[in-house]
Amino acid sequence: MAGEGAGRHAGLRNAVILLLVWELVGQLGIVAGGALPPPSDILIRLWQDRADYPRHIGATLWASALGFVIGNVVAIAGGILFAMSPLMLRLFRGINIAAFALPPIAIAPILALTLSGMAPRITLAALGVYFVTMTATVIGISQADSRAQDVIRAYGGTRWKVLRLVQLRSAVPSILAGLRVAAPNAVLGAILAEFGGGGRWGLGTYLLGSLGRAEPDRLWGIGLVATVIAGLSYAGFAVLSHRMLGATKAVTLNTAVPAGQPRPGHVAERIAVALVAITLPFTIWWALIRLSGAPAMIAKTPVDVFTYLFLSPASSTAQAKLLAALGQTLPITFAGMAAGLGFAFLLAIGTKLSPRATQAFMPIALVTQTMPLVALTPLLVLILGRGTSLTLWITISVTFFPAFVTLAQGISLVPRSAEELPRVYGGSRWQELRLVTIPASLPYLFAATRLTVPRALLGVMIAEWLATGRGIGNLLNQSRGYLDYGMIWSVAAVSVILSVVFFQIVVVVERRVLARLGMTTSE
Amino acid sequence: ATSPLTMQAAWINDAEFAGYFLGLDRGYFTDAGLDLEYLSGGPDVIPESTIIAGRADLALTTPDTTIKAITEQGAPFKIIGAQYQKNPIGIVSLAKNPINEPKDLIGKTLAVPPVNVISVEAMLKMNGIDPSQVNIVPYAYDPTPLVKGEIDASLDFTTNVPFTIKQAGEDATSFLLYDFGYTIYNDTVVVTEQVLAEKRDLLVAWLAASRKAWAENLADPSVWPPKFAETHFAGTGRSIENELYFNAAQKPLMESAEGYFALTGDGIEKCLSALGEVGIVGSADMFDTSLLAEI
Amino acid sequence: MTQPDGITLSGVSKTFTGRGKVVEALRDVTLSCPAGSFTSIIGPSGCGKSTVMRIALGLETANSGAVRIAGEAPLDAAKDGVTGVAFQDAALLPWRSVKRNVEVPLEVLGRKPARERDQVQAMIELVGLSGYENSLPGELSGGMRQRVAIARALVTHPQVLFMDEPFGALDQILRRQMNVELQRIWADTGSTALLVTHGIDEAVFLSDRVVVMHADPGRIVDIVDVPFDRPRDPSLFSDLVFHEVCDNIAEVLHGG
Amino acid sequence: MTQPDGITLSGVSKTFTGRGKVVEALRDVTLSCPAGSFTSIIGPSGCGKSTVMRIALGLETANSGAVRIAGEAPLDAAKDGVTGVAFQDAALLPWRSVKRNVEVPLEVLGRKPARERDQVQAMIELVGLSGYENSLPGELSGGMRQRVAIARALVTHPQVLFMDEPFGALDQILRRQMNVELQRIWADTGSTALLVTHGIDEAVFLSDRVVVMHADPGRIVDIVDVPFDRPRDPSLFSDLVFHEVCDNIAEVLHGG
Ligand SMILES: Nc1ncnc2c1ncn2[C@@H]1O[C@H](COP(=O)(O)OP(=O)(O)OP(=O)(O)O)[C@@H](O)[C@H]1O
Ligand SMILES: Nc1ncnc2c1ncn2[C@@H]1O[C@H](COP(=O)(O)OP(=O)(O)OP(=O)(O)O)[C@@H](O)[C@H]1O
Ligand SMILES: Cc1ncc(C[n+]2csc(CCO)c2C)c(N)n1
Ligand SMILES: [Mg+2]
Ligand SMILES: [Mg+2]
Repeated sequence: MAGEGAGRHAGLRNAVILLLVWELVGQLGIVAGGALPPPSDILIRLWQDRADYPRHIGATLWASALGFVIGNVVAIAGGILFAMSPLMLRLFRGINIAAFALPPIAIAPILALTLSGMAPRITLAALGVYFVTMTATVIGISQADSRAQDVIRAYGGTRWKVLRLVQLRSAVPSILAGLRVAAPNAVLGAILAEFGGGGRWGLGTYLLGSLGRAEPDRLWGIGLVATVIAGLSYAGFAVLSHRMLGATKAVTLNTAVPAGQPRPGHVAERIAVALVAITLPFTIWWALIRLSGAPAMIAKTPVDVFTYLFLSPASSTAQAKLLAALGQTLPITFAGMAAGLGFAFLLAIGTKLSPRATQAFMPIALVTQTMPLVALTPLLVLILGRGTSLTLWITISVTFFPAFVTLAQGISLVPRSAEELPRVYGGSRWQELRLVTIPASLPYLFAATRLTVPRALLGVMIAEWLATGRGIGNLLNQSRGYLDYGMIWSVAAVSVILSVVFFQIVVVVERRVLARLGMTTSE
Repeated sequence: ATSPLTMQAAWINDAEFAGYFLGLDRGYFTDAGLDLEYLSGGPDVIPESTIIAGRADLALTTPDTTIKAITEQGAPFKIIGAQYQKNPIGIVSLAKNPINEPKDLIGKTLAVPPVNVISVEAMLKMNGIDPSQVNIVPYAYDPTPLVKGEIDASLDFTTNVPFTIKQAGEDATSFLLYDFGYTIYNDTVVVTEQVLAEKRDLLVAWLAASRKAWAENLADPSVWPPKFAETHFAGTGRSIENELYFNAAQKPLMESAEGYFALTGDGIEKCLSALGEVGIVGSADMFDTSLLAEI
Repeated sequence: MTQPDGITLSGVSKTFTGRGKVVEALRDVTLSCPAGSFTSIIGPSGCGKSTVMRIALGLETANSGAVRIAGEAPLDAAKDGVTGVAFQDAALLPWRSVKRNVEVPLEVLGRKPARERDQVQAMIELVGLSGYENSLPGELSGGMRQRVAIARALVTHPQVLFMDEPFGALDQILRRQMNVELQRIWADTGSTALLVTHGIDEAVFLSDRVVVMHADPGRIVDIVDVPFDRPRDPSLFSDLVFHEVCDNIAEVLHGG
Repeated sequence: MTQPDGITLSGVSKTFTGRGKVVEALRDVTLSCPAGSFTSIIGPSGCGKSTVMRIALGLETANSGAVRIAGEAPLDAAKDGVTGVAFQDAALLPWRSVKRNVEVPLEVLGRKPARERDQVQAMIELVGLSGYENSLPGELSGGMRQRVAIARALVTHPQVLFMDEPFGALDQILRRQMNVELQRIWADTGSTALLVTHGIDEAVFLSDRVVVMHADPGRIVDIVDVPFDRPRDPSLFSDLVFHEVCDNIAEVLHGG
């Protein structure tokens, strides 16, 4: 279409303008006393370093590609399982969230010690993609048009047929959105694992070597290369999803109210499910440690952590340290959650109100997802100092992307006929959003919130670790240096438990709100 | 026939480990009957963990971490040598905003890797400074904030960062913590008691070969780093000039009357007393000087 | 009573507890359509016609009462591949072309659509959509979408055929054509048909019996037998007796 | 020609390039509905009726030709709050209750629904949905949903009213009732109305002029003036002249 062509050109034009502004800012050294290099310097530097890159790229690409594939296969299979069986979803919730909320800074070294070769990198890359794709699969399946499902059921279609002919197909755009987020996550996961792995090759390793050299143009070059890897994958899935989206949108609005989910009826049954759901993650944690055969000093079981925090002579000190750190971390975490989600929301609305500007922003968004924060933070510190604004900034950059893509996905799926309603009454774009787009994509808004919640804590911890020197992020880093594995595992466990609690709160609110509006919940 | 031995280094490949690279290239370890596997480190690699996990036989560590792990975690470590007689860690600042001694830090912002905060605080106390008078922030090994003046000083390897700062167009000044009372070793050679018992002769062989290699490397610090450009230093993102600077700067910190890796009674005493100031109460039996004696 | 292979509802009641209101959608609905018969349901908007159909299909469960399709529970009957359905809302799969939408029942039943290509094409022609085989539902008009749904319902030559106002969005001519075609296919297949419609004449033309429902609570108020021989010619629409039957039904429908 | 505040389409053509087919949906459609007039469009399924309406609403852009609503471009006219629309598909917002769905136009126009509560309630009563104010669309029958859409279209007493087969899912009685009510509201408001329908009698009863379209390509083949005085009584439906006019239109429609 002509409009689309013009859009593409406008996108290109915006990108060029952006680059020119960046160049100017870089050349004039306006930002951070010149610590932000102009694109030309970065390119020149890339060229000079060109001999170094192939092996580093190869290593990272290999690990992230394998992790991407493995993580997504598991995620899609899991998503199907969880969408079909709410019981399974509930039982596995703790584990699922843990996979997402476990701080890479805590697990990377442990993976390096328990696995060998490329395995830690692949694992971390796979962990980085699992939850996002799994969530996308579940929501895609659960939001499939119930009318189409009725057709299959009326013809005696089995659950499997309903899944195959309707649910999976209509989940495709959503899954592709998940894969878009997963791409940068896989690359970053591989890079973070390189930090803890001590290997010779990989963009992460290269970055470490370059970190101490006060040469931002090199750091940015490495970051950009990582971004290009993730970006190509992102773009591929974006194009694919754009192609499939049009035909996935319902022609008319489905008004059917979902039949109430058959809740586990008896109180006893519910308690049993809850108990298993709570115990399962700890059991798996325990089993993994036993199986890995890691030495007891490093690998702590749930029992060890409990002992460390409550029964050992040093417990009161440990508790005091942990509580003090939590006191510093938690308040800012809530602010970070709100900020990350708010930003994602604004951006997602931006895709509707001003698609071109948003498109031009995507490369920057991708950079924030693949550029390891170790490399970016010194620059951020120069711009923002080491206070709350920096923490918020880092938290936003860690949280907004999955939430944004999920939301944008939901918004793009709103049927045309619903959006035409306010339009024919002369409604503004804003009214269209308020009356139709936002309510219609509420299930996606909640899914986005659920993605944001565990990440926000992680974002705050990273900021604390790299810049502010407060809270549990700093405690974690310090404990690593002291080989205080009891504290490391305690921090990891507490941060996961907190994430699960926040997550569960969102789920409860989501259920209430969506039920009131006659919408299908994906949780 | 050679016996396998694995060592875990403390950082990514740089001149800090030039001696081992030389020993590998010249076959000194092989000659000593070792099939040495060398594992690079990095900021997220905790060398002690690698030997606890049995992935390496010996590790180069920072003694404060190691001794803290022994006293607080009951880690079964023994220190059998020390690469740096004087810890190269120091306070680095810009010449135009120089910090020449601890008291200059008062009212300034100092970036310190979180693990080292207690060390810095101890050094400050030793010099009569209340640590609360210094604004300590985390340091993530990127000197850019120092070069740009966001911080006034950072704690880093004095053998390395001043060169970087020079490259960035500034002059650096630095002083060692060691010279202001925090008298500890660094890159201590650490093994578990089990490895010490089972592979004692291999460890002795390693010490001997390493000592020989280091001596050759430091005889003229400008000779060897360029030879590793395409091998051990390939792809690290660092320059050979940097390694040359590093190699020269580390020489005085490694030398000892009793030879490289020496653990002297005096040195151990100083190290323990400095750590005592930080509340890390070690003892001389954490060091096993007998292997060096065998060489 | 009825042959086991028709449609039987006995004493079916259904109450919906909606957000706004508790609705007694069906009270004690008993209806049996013998195998091979054609039954229409007619009644005011909201009287429970679609609910009867959805319960008979097993998509909704009754609060009380029993449902048998060809002697089986509804979903089991469906699994045997005997059912054909056209919903009130066309309910097409938006990502499938017209042809592929018509093929859905074949795929669900595990029959290879490729082998029944002629059948699919014949149905598309029947509903007047030749040339639109590869169009997506979003590229069709409202009436065209409804026609795809009709083609889809008939493509398997189902033993038991449910249609919920399938001709609502069609113009008069097309509607009459469809009526005639439906009669032909139904007779050829020997199927049991249940049609929900607002067109009394359409109901009378097609049916053996017309079930009249009233609302509040949804219930059957009369079942009118239609006396005309088969096959019925479109000229019947201008027959005098035909109009009498229609008027008769209209009276029951409107009066009570 | 026309008063500036009616609906004018001049030489409108529209071709859709779908995935399956290129469709000439409209060829040179010229139509002007004077202010205050009632016009119906009738024509076979897929002939472009909805497309005419969507183009007049500004939801679709014509390939060529011009459209004016009350003298303005379609979407500008909408902004002035003069429009009322009922789509072929009810297009209710599933998460809003009946009442809140009817309120949508008021909200869009920035009128406080609270102040117009009586008006909203009156419309809900008009379409026979009292008691269902708080029900969600999913809790309604197909016909009930369509009635909510009618209430929503009328709630603002629009100057220009577009309705695309609004009564398709209603039974005969209700349909007649709605016809009469629509006539009353239209007359009271003095609005310009454009109705798409498959019911010739309905079109004749309500309209000043009936536009007959044919398909392939979609085009206007005749515009028939309806001679009856206003207000028209439902008894008109059994009038002989009325039937003559209807038959006349049917002939144009079916013959050509
Ligand atoms: N978005 C679209 N893409 C492609 N073709 C379209 C699109 N919308 C409509 N058409 C085609 O345009 C023609 C006219 O469609 P339109 O919806 O206007 O018909 P209609 O007269 O309203 O029919 P009905 O009575 O069945 O609703 C049809 O052939 C249809 O296939
Ligand atoms: N899911 C539901 N939840 C609550 N109430 C419902 C639901 N489905 C139907 N009803 C109610 O049941 C009654 C019968 O609905 P049904 O759809 O069977 O009517 P119908 O006879 O098919 O009407 P129409 O001719 O308008 O399609 C209506 O009052 C409707 O409000
Ligand atoms: C050049 C260089 N930089 C950092 C380290 C690692 N390291 C050893 S001690 C210490 C101080 C803080 O822990 C650090 C960072 C190294 N070995 N060489
Ligand atoms: Mg119905
Ligand atoms: Mg239409």
